[in-house]
Amino acid sequence: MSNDETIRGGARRDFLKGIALGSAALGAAGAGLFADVDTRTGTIGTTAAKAAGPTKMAFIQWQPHTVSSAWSKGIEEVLKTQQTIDYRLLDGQNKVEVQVSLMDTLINEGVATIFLQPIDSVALAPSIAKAKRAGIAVITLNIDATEAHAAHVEMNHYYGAMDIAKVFGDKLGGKGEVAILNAPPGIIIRDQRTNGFVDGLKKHHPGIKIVADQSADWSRKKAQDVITTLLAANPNLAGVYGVNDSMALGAVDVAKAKGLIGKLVIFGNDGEKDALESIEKGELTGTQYTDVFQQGRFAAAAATVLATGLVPATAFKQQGKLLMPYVIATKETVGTIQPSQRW
Amino acid sequence: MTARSATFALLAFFAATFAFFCVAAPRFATASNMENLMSGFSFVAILAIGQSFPILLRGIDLSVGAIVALAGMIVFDLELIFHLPGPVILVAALAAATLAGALNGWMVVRLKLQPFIATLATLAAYRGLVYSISGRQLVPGLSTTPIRNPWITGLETYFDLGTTLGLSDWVTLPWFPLGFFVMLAVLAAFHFLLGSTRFGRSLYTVGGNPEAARLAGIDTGRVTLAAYAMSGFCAGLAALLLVARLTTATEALGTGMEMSAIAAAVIGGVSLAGGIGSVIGPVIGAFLLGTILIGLTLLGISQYVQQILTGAILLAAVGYDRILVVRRRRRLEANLAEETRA
Amino acid sequence: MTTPLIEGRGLGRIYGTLTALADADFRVMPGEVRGLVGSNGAGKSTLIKILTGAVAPTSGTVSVMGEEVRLGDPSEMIRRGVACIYQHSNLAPAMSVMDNVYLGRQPTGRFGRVNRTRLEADTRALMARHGMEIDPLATVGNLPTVKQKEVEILKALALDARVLLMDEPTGWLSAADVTRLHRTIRTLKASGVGIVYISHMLDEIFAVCDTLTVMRDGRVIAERDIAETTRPKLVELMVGEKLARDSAAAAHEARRPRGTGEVRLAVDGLGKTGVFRDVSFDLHAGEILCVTGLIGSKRTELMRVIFGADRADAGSVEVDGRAVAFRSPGEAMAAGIGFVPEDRHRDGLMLGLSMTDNLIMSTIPRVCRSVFLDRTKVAATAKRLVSDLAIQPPDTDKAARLFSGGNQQKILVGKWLNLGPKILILDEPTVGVDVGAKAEIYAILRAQRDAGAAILVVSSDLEEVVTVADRIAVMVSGRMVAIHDADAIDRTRLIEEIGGAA
Amino acid sequence: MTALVPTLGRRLAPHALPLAMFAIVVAFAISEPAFLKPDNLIGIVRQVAITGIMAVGMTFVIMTGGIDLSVGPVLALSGVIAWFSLDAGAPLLVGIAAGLSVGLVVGVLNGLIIARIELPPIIVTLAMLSMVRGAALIIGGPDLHQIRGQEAYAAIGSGNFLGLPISVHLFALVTLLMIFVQKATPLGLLVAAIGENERAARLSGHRTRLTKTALYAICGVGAAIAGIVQSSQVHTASATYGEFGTELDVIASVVLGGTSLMGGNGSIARTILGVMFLGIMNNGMNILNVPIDIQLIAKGAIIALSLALSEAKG
Repeated sequence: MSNDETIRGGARRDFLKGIALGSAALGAAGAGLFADVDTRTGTIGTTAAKAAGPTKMAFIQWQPHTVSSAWSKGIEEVLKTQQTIDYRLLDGQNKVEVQVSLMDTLINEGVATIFLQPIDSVALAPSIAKAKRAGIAVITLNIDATEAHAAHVEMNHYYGAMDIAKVFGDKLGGKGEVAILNAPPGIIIRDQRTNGFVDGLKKHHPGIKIVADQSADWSRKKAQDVITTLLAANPNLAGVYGVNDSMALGAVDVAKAKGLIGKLVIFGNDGEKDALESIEKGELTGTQYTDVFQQGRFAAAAATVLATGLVPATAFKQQGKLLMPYVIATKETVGTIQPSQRW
Repeated sequence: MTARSATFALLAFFAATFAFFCVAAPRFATASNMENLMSGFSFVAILAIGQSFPILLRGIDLSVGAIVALAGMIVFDLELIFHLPGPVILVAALAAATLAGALNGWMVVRLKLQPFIATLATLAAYRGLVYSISGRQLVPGLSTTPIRNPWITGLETYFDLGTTLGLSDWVTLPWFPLGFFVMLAVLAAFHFLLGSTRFGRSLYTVGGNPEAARLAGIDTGRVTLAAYAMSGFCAGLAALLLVARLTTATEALGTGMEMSAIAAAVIGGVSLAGGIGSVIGPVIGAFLLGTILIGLTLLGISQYVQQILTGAILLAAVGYDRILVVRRRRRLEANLAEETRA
Repeated sequence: MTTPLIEGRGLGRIYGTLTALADADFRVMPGEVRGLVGSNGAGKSTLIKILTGAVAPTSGTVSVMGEEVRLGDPSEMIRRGVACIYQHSNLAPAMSVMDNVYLGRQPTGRFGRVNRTRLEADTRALMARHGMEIDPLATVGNLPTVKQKEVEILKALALDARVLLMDEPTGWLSAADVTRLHRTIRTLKASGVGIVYISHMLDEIFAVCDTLTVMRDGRVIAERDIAETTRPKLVELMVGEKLARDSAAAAHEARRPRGTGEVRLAVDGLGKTGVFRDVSFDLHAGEILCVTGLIGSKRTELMRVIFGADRADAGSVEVDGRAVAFRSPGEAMAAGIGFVPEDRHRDGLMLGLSMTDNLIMSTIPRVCRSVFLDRTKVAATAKRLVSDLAIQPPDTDKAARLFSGGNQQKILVGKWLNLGPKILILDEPTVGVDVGAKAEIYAILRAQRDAGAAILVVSSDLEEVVTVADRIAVMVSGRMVAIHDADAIDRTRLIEEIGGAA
Repeated sequence: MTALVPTLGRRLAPHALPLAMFAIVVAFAISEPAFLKPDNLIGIVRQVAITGIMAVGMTFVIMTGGIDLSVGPVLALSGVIAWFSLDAGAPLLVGIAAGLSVGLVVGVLNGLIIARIELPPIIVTLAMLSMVRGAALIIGGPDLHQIRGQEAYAAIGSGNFLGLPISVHLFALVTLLMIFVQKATPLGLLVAAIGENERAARLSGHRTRLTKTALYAICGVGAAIAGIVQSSQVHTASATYGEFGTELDVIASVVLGGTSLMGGNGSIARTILGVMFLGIMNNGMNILNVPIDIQLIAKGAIIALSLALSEAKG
């Protein structure tokens, strides 16, 4: 059965029939579906390259956010040079079921590549499996999925947060009371960034005490409120860790108003340009930075390579993983980040 | 009967929208897209069915999203932490969701709280409860462990009815997800309950004229409690379908779903003034929303624009409902004039 | 002696500080039609509500057939065969007639499925038995008001009640329908049912009742056989001696058809498609013109158009010789027209607001200094109106809800008098108002008339029309069929005309 | 003795909210003395200023039996529009006016659809919620827009005047203005009249539709003011601000203040009480470092309980 048809025509049906026939042979090996598909599909890319019209690619983001937006810009930068690629950005609205539905739609549409920032590793796994069965390459960004897929480009949040904890503790001299500006549970990066930080402190600076862990809903405004309150109860507060930059900047706002700049060690996580600027001004102590544009470019590059068909899918039987280097940006290191790298 | 003609009008609008996308949107009219529509919006339809009951009683249930998360997290915990047998898990999750709904009803009946406020309070409280019991926080390793229990994941099964019926030689039929049949079963059961049983009639009465219901000896409290419990039950069922589809539950599951459910119910002709509506309308409403979202995505229209269009359609639906009411009133006046003249 | 069907002993009900009912004894024997009369606020409705279980009394007991019952539980009373036709509609508008008739008691089959065939058959049989004809499948909300009332009656009859309570059952019915209802009552009575009949219409009381219970101020003050009492005696019992005399005296005051002769309002060929058509009349300064007719003869609709609340499709309206076409009540008010609507709870008062706020509601600009409310002026205005109209109690800060029906109506009239209207329209100004307050309202209207206002009164109460009118206009099915000088027509002719016999 | 308890309950019911508030203030103060520090108390008012301004604007709408779910996106869009104007070099007042006009336009639209076409407010504003959010995202994109070099604008949210944050002054000003409107102008009386009985208000010669439209406009402008205060406080504007749940907090505050969602009596002053109640709860639980799950459960329980208590007067 020709693979061209699989993508081009309205013939996903044929493919499903194939599965149905194949599944008899598969027997009890329920999990073996994937292997079956992989061998069947052979090379992923060729089909797309040969298909008539532009190759379609799409990025499903978590929700409208600076990081996702910068990824998209990076991806677009690379894909624009490939005139045959039609790219668009879709919004997951911070809801797993929306992401899953968008995956379904893209699979049906027969895109060649899906860039995905999964809200959850497990929840999107079935969709990724389905995409693979349809011969679509899925490239995940930052959050890995439990289902193996074409490629994963990540800045590891857990280890990143551990490193933040290390530098953070160094700045504090290994002791003192700190507060975490957290987000409500429900998205996996929140857990990774929190747990990494907590574990990092335990490992590198056991003398530091976390006196408060309060949710500020990712919001700079709420972070201002929460920090003001926490400072009233904890006058000895020496450090604040914001699970994202917005919340850390909220803490900076309060520190500025109360004349605590320099006395309060404040770290964020993300590395957006406003945060870097704040570090340069000597307000925010640090954040974890990675070149998100570059991350997007890498993902796009991987996608174009796949789309040329030169790389057989078997090469991705072992999931490709690209770890983004990151910098713990502080006043000392922030200068190394070029303006063009700021997002 | 006007209620019925409204349903037909909605169905016609749905058909027209559907036909439009079939022609205009590439790959909309494919078997796999129908599968996506069915599996992606059956749970919304179930939530909309559940939401109809409080709305029929002039109430509202804002907590369904949180109940979805609660039921989902119970499945997650019982499966991944306690390793209980599948059927027990399913029953426990549904029971918990029904209980959560009944608590809403109890607050409305006994504490005499306005439904909007009672369920706004539980919207917060149930979500908090989800955070408390979240297995993802208690045992961090579980957040990357999929649920594999076939009792649960089995809900995400597809049936190749085309082949079974021997039709696949002629047309390409979508495979029907089990969730769709669950939705149909819920629809049938609740349609029967509302339309053909004394309880259903009582529910309409309590919604249309609570005082009349009370004086007719109907236990309005019990009816109200049951309505909210059914809303909770539907949320639990929707949660099961979602967990089967996602093979996991997250703490944020179901956020904002109450708004989709309310929108689908209202588009489906359930009147916020109470006492008017069916459960068929909300189901059509849910799939109408789904059709529009998927269709517009396939047309390549930005999701930001989609948000504007979804809002516009919601307005159009209630606007149309309003036109029906006005027209009925005019006709009634004309009838009356004739009657008195005769 | 036979056991009473239903008997209440020492019944009392207190709402907050208000005693609605005190130490009332009440009973109905089999085959008895007991009239329950009294002014508004006398406690009749409270008594009825206790007997139906709609409210629980704060003291006393109720027994049915000699057995004491649980109080405040409607289903208990229904089970024991006590049914009620309420003054206000108690139907589920979106449901069918048959569902309403057998509300909560529909016959069911397997799985609790409602047996619609049997339901329909039962309903038809019931209607046949009582000589009514309505489509059992019709949606109640789509029926005309009169038919809805019939459904209400059917609903009570369907219970095969042993005690049937009727709270102003004829409020919305035409004369023919009233006669039919009375026939039904006699049939039921013959079969041993006990009936309680509440009405302000003394004609009906004397036509159908055997015995009477008279209430005043929350107490039962007299019980009489109908044979041993007369109409004047009854009125005296209900309102006290003085008011009865005043009311009788007022009726004999001189009439002033066409008042000063100056035309205030000229309506010519006014029509609204499907509602009323070709209505023409003149209203003069210093006269009271009563517009009477059956319910549904579109008098209210006509008034709403004149007042600018609805729009006309044809014809013209002139005020003081100038053509007007009001697009809103505000514009009509600017031209000096006031309108006291029929349903004071629905269209007239803000029940939760204070009497003061209600009194100034139509004249806010007059109590303002620049754009702000002037509280001193507000208080002065309210005080003046309260004393002019003798509103009781004169507590201006009390919420309108807490006043009796008659005083509520006075508040409503006062609100419009404050506007100083050249033309005052009143739609059923004394519905649900007790005899005493009625006389006071008539006196107010006459005073306004004598001061030169043109007054247009819509009324279905012939007693009222004959008492208060200078001229009488009759509407039938959306047309104004005749206008008479009040002295030039007798009651019988008028009744014939209203019935459309002309 | 048995009769005493319900009587006492009935007496206390109208004061349930102030009493509950007093109780939690005492509880917080005992468990964490820092709660009563003047800094923290001022902090509470600053924290609730944004929700408070919106709640004050929404009170009249709810009093007429309406509701406005669209305040969240309006908050976002007004900030974005103000940022765009300032960024394009518009003077401060023009920028603020541009932001406020967003609220005005959305409010008037809401009002016209609700008052003229008589569609249910909850659905109209739910639709508007979606539409305004879409529009905000189209105009502003997903990015955070930093507001640079606008000291005067920044002062709205972050400056101090007479020792109090300017946002607190603004909140107080809006509140006093609206209390004045409610107590001393015909509009206040008219709002109560429409809430009690809209038909009667119309038959009393009032332009009820115009009034209702105006109330939604006021509510929209309230949300727009909140948007400007917020964007100024956080020095950024974004189309994603005022996320889902903002409107529910605002509504909860108004209802806690004793305004019924069915319309009728209500008061701006009591709305402030509701706003402060939620503000104190949030602040106190933050200061005691209560975990988020317990925070949410407690919030739900306390909203339900205090309303149930004040409902118990019948």
